[in-house]
Amino acid sequence: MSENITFEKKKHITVLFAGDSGDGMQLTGTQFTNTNALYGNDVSTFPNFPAEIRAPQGTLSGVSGFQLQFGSNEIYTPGDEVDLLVAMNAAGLLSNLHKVKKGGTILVNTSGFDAKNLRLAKSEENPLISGLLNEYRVIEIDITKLTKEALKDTALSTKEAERSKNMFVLGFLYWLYNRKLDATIQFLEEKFAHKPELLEANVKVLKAGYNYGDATNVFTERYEVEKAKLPKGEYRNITGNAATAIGMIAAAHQSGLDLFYGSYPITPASDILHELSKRKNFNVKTFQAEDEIAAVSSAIGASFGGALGVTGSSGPGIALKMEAIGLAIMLELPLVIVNVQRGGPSTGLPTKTEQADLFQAVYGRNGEAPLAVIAAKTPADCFNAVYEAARIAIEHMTPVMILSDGYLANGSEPWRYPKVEHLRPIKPPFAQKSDLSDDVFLPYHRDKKLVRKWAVPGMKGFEHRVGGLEKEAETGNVSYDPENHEKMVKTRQAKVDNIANDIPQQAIETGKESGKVLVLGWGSTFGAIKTAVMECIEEGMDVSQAHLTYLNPLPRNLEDVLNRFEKVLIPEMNNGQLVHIIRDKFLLNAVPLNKIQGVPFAVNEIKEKIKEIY
Amino acid sequence: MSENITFEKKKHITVLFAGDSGDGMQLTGTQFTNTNALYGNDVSTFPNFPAEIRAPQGTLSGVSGFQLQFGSNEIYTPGDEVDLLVAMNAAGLLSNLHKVKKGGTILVNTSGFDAKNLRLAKSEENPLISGLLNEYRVIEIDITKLTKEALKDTALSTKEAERSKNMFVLGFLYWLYNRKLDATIQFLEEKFAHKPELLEANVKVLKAGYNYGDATNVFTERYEVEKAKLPKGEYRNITGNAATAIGMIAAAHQSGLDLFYGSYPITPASDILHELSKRKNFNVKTFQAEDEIAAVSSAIGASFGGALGVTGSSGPGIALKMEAIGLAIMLELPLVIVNVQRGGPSTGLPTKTEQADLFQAVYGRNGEAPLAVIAAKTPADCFNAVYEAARIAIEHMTPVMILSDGYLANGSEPWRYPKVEHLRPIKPPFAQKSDLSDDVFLPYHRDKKLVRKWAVPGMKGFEHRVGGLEKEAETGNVSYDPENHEKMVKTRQAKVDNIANDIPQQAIETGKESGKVLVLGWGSTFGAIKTAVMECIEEGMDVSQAHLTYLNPLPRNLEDVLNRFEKVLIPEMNNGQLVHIIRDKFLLNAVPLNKIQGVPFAVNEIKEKIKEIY
Amino acid sequence: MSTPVTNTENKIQYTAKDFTSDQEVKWCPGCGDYSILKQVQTILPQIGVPRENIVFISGIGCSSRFPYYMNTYGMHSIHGRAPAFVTGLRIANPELNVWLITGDGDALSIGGNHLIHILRRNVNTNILLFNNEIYGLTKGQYSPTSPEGLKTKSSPYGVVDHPFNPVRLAMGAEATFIARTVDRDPKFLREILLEANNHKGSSFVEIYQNCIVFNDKAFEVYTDKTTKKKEVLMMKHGEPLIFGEDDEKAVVLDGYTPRIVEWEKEGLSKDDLWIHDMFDKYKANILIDFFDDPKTPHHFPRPFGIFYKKERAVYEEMVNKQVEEVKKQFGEGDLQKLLKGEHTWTVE
Amino acid sequence: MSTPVTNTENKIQYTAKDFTSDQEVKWCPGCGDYSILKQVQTILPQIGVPRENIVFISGIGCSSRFPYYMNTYGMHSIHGRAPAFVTGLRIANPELNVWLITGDGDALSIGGNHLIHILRRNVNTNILLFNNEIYGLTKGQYSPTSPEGLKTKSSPYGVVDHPFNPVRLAMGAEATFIARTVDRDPKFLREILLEANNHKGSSFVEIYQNCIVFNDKAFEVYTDKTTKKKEVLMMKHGEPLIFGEDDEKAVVLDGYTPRIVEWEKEGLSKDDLWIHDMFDKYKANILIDFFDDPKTPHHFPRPFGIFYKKERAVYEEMVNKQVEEVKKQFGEGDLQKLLKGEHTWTVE
Ligand SMILES: Cc1ncc(C[n+]2csc(CCOP(=O)(O)OP(=O)(O)O)c2C)c(N)n1
Ligand SMILES: Cc1ncc(C[n+]2csc(CCOP(=O)(O)OP(=O)(O)O)c2C)c(N)n1
Ligand code: SF4
Ligand code: SF4
Ligand SMILES: [Mg+2]
Ligand SMILES: [Mg+2]
Repeated sequence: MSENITFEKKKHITVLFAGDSGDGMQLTGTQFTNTNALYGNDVSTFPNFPAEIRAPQGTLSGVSGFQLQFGSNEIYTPGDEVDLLVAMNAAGLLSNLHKVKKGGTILVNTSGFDAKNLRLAKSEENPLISGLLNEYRVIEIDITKLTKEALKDTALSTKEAERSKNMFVLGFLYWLYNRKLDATIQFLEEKFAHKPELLEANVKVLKAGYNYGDATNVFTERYEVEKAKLPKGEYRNITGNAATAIGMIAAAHQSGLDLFYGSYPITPASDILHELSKRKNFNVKTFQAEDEIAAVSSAIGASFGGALGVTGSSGPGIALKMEAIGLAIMLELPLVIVNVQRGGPSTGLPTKTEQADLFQAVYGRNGEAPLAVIAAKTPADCFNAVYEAARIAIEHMTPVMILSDGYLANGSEPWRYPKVEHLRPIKPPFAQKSDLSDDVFLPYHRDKKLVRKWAVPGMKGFEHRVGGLEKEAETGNVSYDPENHEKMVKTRQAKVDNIANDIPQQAIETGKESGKVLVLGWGSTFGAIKTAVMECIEEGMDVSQAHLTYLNPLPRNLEDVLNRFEKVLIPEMNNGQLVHIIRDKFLLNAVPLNKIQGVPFAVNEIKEKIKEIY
Repeated sequence: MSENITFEKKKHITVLFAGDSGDGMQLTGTQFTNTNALYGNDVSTFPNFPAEIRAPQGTLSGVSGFQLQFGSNEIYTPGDEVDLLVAMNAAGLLSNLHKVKKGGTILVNTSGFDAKNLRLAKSEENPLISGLLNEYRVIEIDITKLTKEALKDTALSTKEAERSKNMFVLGFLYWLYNRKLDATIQFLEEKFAHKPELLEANVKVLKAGYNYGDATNVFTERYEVEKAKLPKGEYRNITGNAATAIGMIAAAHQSGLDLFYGSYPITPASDILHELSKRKNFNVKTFQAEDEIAAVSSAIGASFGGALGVTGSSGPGIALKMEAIGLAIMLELPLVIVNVQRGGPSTGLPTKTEQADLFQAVYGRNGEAPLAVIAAKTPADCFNAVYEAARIAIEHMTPVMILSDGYLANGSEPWRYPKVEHLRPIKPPFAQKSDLSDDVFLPYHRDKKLVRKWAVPGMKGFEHRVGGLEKEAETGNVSYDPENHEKMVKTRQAKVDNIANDIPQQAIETGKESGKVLVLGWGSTFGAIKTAVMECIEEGMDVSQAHLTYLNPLPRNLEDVLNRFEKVLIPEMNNGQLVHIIRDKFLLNAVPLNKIQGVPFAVNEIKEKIKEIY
Repeated sequence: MSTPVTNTENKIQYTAKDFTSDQEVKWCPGCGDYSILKQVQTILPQIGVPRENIVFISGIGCSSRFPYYMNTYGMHSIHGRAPAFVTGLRIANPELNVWLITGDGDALSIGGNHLIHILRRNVNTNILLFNNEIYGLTKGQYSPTSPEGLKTKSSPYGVVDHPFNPVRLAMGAEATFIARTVDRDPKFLREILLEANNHKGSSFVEIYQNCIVFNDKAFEVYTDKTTKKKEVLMMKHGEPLIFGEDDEKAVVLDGYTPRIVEWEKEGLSKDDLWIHDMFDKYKANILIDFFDDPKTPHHFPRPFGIFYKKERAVYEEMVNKQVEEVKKQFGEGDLQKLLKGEHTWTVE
Repeated sequence: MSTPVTNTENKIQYTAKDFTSDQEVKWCPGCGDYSILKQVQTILPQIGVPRENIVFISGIGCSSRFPYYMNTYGMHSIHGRAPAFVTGLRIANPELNVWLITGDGDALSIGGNHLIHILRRNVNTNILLFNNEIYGLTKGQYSPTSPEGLKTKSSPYGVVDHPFNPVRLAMGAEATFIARTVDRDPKFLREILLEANNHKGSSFVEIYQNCIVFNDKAFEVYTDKTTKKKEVLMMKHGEPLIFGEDDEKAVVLDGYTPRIVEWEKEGLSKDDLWIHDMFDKYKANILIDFFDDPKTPHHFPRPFGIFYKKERAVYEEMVNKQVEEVKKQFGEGDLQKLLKGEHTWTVE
């Protein structure tokens, strides 16, 4: 290690890896995240990639980015402003430069700034010499060349060798932030278990990157981000989609049911299917259906058969499921529907994030078809949200939709994973012999919570028929009786409303219990709002945060909570949806703050709005 | 004519024909309606039949009913209380008795009260002798026997003969209300053009019924309902579905476009398809698609090809169309979607009426997908509503949904049909040579109303591509740019909001311009609300009515109108939907009145509520 | 489908009445659905499955009211999607005996995709397609099996759509059991129902069903005494394909070209005729194409019976087998381990 | 499809470049889609249709980005529904030259129903199904054409679904033109594209397309020089079905049973071999069933070319004809009369 290098302590650092889709930026980011998390930092990530599988190399539309913030304090967002941008080529630099803090550092791979790359990035001048980067600290390294250099004695082709240049970056950053290579080496060992020559090459380049830092003087400072003071416990890093998948398995396990997941691939929900497909040893049955209608219908069929039926998709696919969800509401069977929202309308921005399916979730069916709706607020919280959705679906015999989004799905954070024995038990209301009256089973007889009993084919003496026509109270027989219809519509509504008695009261997340401004959010805006509110409070402002998990029904005390503040601000990544529900429910003139750009809020955008209305 | 019979003048009379599904009640009701309408009465009808094709004969669930009110004043509903119930059998009597005014008249076919019919109607006693009908005036006629009697000299089998017993009823009622047989005879001549023996039989029985009244003394009074003082003009009778079909044809004609109707059969929307299929000589192309998704997609394809693309369905089918409607919103092509609402959720009450798809219409899509929504208020108004929907769809290049319902669809009323030359012209915004800039066509360039130009395949020099991915402003090229997305979402919203500048201001339909109570309705509740409000006003109350045609966007002055009243009452045939939209938009604590029974409001139900909140 | 006979020790002796629910049957008087209901209720006591293990799942249509009338488990689902409900149910519980009831509109119009996918996957269920060549429940529009030219409410000037031949579509979709039968031949219907139930996999049974109200007599030539014998070709495995008023006609194959012969007149013996082999796909393809309009001259008779049968792995068994294999490979899942993941750290 | 050549007087001489839009092509480097795009752009100048009369409509998938790259009218619609958009468009304007671009997931999974219905109706369009036996755009899940056992993101332990044979499904759905070709044989691809365009009705063309990222080499045996000659059976109308390294092998029919022969060795002449007849449905059925896994012993070679072709009325022409007939019968519609209806009265 060069002698004259010092360590500067930092509370948090935001790094953005940007390069071509083929440059392995997602993998690099994930590895860097995991290493920091394992070290003990709090971390929040934001992968951002093009809709194309391999968008044209070197072009602006082909840029793949992975941003993360890691820190020694609690971290709730991937960072507004980037401290270190790693740009593997000109396009990566140009499409992300605006995110870099003035005075921030830019690490460029000079090979990515040749004439061809500049042309592809539609850049007339070379930004490395044009003065464009004057306000930044620029570190130029010919990463491509150094990588090839490191591998020149191996049997790898130039092309193959070049492909590991992301390991050079990673090694260099490990040096810069004083991190160990162990976790990444272990990962590489697993990944290339059957390709020893690639394993060797990747490790070699990783170490070369590290040693380059050590050996040269490109940086005269290194940075030290200490372990975060997180609540005690055991942690792992997890993405939203993985947490969603695991949450389903846990809920099925704790309710003693098999998990059935019927789905049709769609970005950004597909990873849930992938994750679950791997977990068959948990009695997980995955069914890749022919379309979304078959996916949801198969899940209902599975629930009818006594499994926990779950289906998942994104906006356009959810649209297709609505008719069948209406049936599930009518049948009163457990069903969990996961919507990993993406930019819309229509095909929209398939790989980008948005919160614009709330209306669809709450209102998007024919007839009076109330649906319970729950939202996840962070990647790890997807676990809780889907677990809770399953609990409500099973114990209340009703479909429940959970709203995640592209940002949560692919983003990750440290998760203090629970102990199995601490998971809330889930009790399926299976019909018992005692539910027979005069040997007759009344499938639509209800308990005090208005929940009917679950009788599953195979149970002798409980044979019964269900269907989508209006049914007579108690017997479930088809009924066209006017009064019965009104009664059943109201009963189904009351049953969903009743869920409010089975969920926690709304708490204030940050700040005082009453005061001037309450920032009310739902879903993945949690981290940005939390950070904004915390910073405002630090600046001495009277601001609080409440964040909704339960969107339908709303918590019983919500009106009371809202009324304790002079103003309510509702930031959403849509054109205003929750704000309309709140206006409707409570005749409350909440202030909307909307961002519809396929990317999450910056903390500052929320802070500015708070200040504007303060 | 017996000498001692007098005519009693009546302002309006409500008749309900009730019998078995096979008894021809719908035909009888329709004929009676047409004859009264042709005579010059105002009329309103309500056919009500079971979901089964031929529900089990004689049973309560097999009863088919047709209610109508005809009068010499303006008639807006089929009547709350029945003056004359025609009951062809015990089931018909028992399932409708509660609708008969105390002291009203019940005409029964005694043959329908034999042991078998009583058993099928689950009646332990014979209501004709049990005293059940003590409070009514009961006319017993063995209609079956008299019909057979009348036909004994023909070659008809007993079964065939019996089938014309509804003509006996009709003839008798024509006598009772002093109506001519001409129109019905003409109808029979057309219907049985190729079956002379059936024609002869039916006419014979019809006359027998008439003569029976004349010859016997069962009624000592006859009733006279004079011509209504309707606005001057030429009238015809029309059902809602027929008016919808004709409205589409008129709109296509006036815009110079071919009409394309893509649909998949579903009750109660199918008749629109049937009606249009007959009208191919109006350049109407009907396509019975394989499902609702194909139906709406084909209509969008047709619009892309330069036709007026229309699709129609009911709730469950509309649910399936939502993904494609989202695409149409993205493409910005004209598209009319007709939703003939029925009882829900799910398959629900397929032959009954309801207004529970308003939420679905306004909110039921993924992403920010604003959709213009219009509702029809009476059967004849379906013409205006669909015409207006088509006008807006074409001139604003956007999908428009029109909400009808089962009650409007099958109900009928006199219609002062328009002169073609008075129909509002519709101008498709076809691209012109002048829309090319430098020989390039910008498909998403907009005019002041934010409307883009319509370029249709075949137009040279306008070749362009459209699709469901977010598009760049002006060029329409695929764009993942964050700011562009926000701009386009807001533009699409503004474009739909702008329609408010192209529709009439909201008017007060009945009563004063400001005051104590405003009853705000939408859709088919129009007649019941109007009658209730008129009656309240007559009773000296300060009540007004406003009725919404435009549900999205709402009329510009609506908030102003609502604020001029102390209270706003919103009756809906659902569990409360418009009321939530109004609360949201105007933070106005409107009072809901909900009926969810698959049948329309009675006037009295609305009056009572008005008085309750007054 | 075929289902393991469970509960054999104390096996209950059912009668058809045990399978009759307390709900009033609401089809039109004279509807062909009645006969099918009756035959199903009649054969169920013979299959040896306890009532509680039997499930009927349908879509929407007149025919799809069927489950309400069965005293078993049942679901009247939504239009066209019954195959997907069945697939989910079978995966969740492969022990059940599942019947799928559908109509020509339900199965072939809105539900066409689910039908072809359940067939290719070979989910173990008995698919009874009530083909009346019309939409009954919605009161008389044409369906994808209506013949060209048919005048219906939605085709007042005649259908212009070329119809599906359901058994050909089933073959195209890789079905493993393909049969055709008709409502008015109860004995034969029962035979086919039992065969379908004995087959392991998706058993596709097209049943010609008369809709007396909207499409009466659509199949009259195949059921009327005066025409039946010359229009119906009964396929029996291992027997020659003979038909005609006096069994005087038969079908033979010239190479791959089928030909009708008056066999005795032409001096042929039964052995010279086409012997039906339901396991032969090439021949099944030819028989399936006997789909002529019976009004055309020189038409082939319409085949009834089992066209084709093939053993192939059953989907839900494979799904469940894979679950077992993965369990064997990795051990029964340990939830705590899953929650923990691969890399953890401890905050003290 | 075939389209009347309009605008012939001042016919424009196009080149492939005239059909290239200004949008950057964004498939992965090496994707088979490039070749297909190029061949389509190459043959369009030959079909004699003005550019403004050509429309490309696709669903969603990598392949479905196709219309963006064509300088014609185009629509990138929603997943699986392209056939319905095409049907509406063709009915609205039967003069256009319409191409339908779809993938194996788009056409056979979510879009299966629309595909079989457009085929039975015989809408005049050219359906190009890019079959890469994988979901490309969603990054590598199996599709309804993926072979059993394939490990993909959604089948980490191997696919258990039995795949469709797309050409068999097309036959089951009453298709009137059925062909198979492959991305890596540009000349042959162009030939088939032109034949498809010349056919009046729905031309179903399955194109084996290599997804270099998620399912590389799926069709290598049919394109690789070393294996191609023995694995590919080229079907040319009127020519014998010969294949093999040195054309030494051929297919013959024993009755209705196909058999591979070493023809010269066995002393057969070309005339003794199976002469391909694309109008023969029975034979097409047999060829369609040549769908063996090339890794199994004694397998049949995979046929490429036109399996089957038949003239049948085109749907949208019938629809429009009926409109004309009704006009003839009742006269051009009189709107005022329609508004007036049958029975009116006057209020003074
Ligand atoms: C999504 C949806 N679309 C349309 C309908 C209306 N519908 C009910 S049954 C049916 C078709 C019935 O025909 P078929 O399947 O042949 O059954 P059948 O009545 O002839 O037995 C239709 C179109 C519906 N219930 N749901
Ligand atoms: C309704 C809906 N469901 C799912 C998707 C996601 N999706 C997009 S393309 C695709 C499948 C792509 O496979 P294929 O059709 O074979 O095309 P390829 O990408 O292989 O060319 C899927 C599942 C979608 N866009 N819309
Ligand atoms: S309409 Fe036809 S299919 Fe339906 S119940 Fe009546 S006869 Fe049967
Ligand atoms: S993912 Fe496959 S199909 Fe899609 S563009 Fe890349 S190589 Fe082609
Ligand atoms: Mg049918
Ligand atoms: Mg594919």
